[in-house]
Amino acid sequence: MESVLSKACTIKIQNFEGPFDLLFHLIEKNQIDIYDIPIHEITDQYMDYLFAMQELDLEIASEFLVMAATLLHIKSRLLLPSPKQNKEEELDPREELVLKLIEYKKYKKFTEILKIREKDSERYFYKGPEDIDIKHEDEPLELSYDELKRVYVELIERNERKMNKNTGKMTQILQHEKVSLRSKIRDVIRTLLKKPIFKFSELFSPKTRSKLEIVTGFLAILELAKLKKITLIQQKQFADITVCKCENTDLEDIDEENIAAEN
Amino acid sequence: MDLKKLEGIVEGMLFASGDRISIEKLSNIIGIDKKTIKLVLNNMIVNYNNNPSRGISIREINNGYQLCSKPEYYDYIKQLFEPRQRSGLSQAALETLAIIAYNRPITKTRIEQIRGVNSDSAVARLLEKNLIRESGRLDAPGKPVLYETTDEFFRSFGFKSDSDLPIFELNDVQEPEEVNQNSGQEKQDTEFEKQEKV
Amino acid sequence: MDLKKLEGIVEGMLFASGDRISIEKLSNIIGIDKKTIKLVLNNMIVNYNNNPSRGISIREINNGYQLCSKPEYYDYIKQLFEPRQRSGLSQAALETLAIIAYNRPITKTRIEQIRGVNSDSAVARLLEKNLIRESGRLDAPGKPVLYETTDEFFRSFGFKSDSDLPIFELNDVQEPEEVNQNSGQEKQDTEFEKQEKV
Repeated sequence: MESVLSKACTIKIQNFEGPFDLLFHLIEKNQIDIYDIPIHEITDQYMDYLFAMQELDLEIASEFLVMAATLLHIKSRLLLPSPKQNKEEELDPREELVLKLIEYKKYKKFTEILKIREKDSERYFYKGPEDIDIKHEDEPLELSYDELKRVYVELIERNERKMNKNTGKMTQILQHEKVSLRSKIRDVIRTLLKKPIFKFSELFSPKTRSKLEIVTGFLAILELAKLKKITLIQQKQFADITVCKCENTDLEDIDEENIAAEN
Repeated sequence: MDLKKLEGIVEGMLFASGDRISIEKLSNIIGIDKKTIKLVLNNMIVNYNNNPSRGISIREINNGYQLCSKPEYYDYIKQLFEPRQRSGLSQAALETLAIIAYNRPITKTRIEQIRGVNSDSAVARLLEKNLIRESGRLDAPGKPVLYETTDEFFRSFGFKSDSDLPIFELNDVQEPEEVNQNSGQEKQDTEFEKQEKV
Repeated sequence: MDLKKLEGIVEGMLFASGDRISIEKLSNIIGIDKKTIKLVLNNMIVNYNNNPSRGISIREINNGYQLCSKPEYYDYIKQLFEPRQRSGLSQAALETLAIIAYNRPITKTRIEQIRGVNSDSAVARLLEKNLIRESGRLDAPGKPVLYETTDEFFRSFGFKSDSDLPIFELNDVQEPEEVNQNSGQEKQDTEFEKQEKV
């Protein structure tokens, strides 16, 4: 193939929307009856286009290659003699392709109409909404006292039903488990009095403490940090937290204050 | 130029612009002297105003002209801009409101404990509807916001004055069972204690 | 209600809205049955179009109505604006739009089957231009998004309604043989079935 010709072809290839578009072009150019496509010639021409693209190092979209394979497959099926005896019942291997092309042609026609209509519509101007100061009057919401009360009673009842017969025991267990923030603050201060710097995990280890105690312990150091009694250092996310006593701060008075409050 | 067509051009330009157009600009674009443009516009203003089948009129603004809808038809026009029909409160919002009414002031965390589900959007909706408001912060770690009901809340029951307001007390609500009542009460006390102490 | 006043109200509403208003909305707000509204609008459309002193006209868009400037006066009106940007829809985008207009709601996969190429960027461009929108998801594995055309589509291409779209049927293309036609129908059915099932 001559390079001049291949260039001419390639320029066109870039304008094709896809393999159907290209096939369509070939069909129209050769004035072929769409229902009786000479697959042999069309396939050859289609392949020529692809080769031309390849020669110019253009990237060939995979869809074009899939179509090439389809065409070659149809071509080979038409060449091979059919094993079936009744040729009447046999489907034409081109049929699926033809149907797709016909459907594509329909939209292609409509696309041309859209182009024209779009141009016509350019002559119409619209405007935005008028800038009117509309006062929105809030409709008063009507609530019913009985309705509100009913909702609340249902909610309370629903919560009660969730508790089983062992509610009493459970409450005891829970109370037993109850951890006060104050007692944890006291734990932290006691430790600091002995050791001005310690690691959070030394005092609140998952091995010795319950989850609730660890969480409360964490709240305790946050609270003390907020009161500027301690400094917290964490090197990176999820690393152990180092708790340091702030200088010039009296831990004793907190302790007393807290204990006094509790008693 | 035909005066009728001139009116049409002016109307089309004023419409498309959606804004005020100065006489100069109209005159320049159409290629007709300002005096004629002014005459045409004054004629249009009279015609628009006298014709009930016209829903728009022309206003003279600072030596320019602008189209606007006729104020006579405001009652119809405003309905175009009204937001969709106000919807009532969702079940979630109603539940949350009930909890706040019976437990005010209360934190969102406590509301969520009672409802058993996240109540962010319900609280946001009630705030937006002005049925609840923030009433300060609990003196506890994180200083959580406390919520209480508003005057609007009471008004929405149709009560006119404060003295008409119903009393929301816990005793209003019958507890279903003796046992549960105890544990419920206990539970509440410890919760209350914790809130106060922490 | 006086028909003249009715025309005025409709014009005022259409002007203030600046957008398409459906017949339902006009009927609800004005409190007049849809049939009368439609008669009034058709009458207005004829009057506007026949009167050179009117610079605006009414377009039917997707079973609603919208005011627009008369295209006859385009040459004057365009001078109010900076040169208009061409819509810049590529062939790919137009093809995709054509397919969606005839098959909405439709999935991207189906569009790509028809076009034979990937249509991601075409769909994205149409969404950006507000010519199509997502209209839900197909009840099928992967819950693929469905697309449909918008009012802006009708406006931009001047279609009054669905029935205004030109009709292209498979039979538009001359069928040479009886056999092909039958199998064609069959094929279409299975294709449709596939879409529904997948």
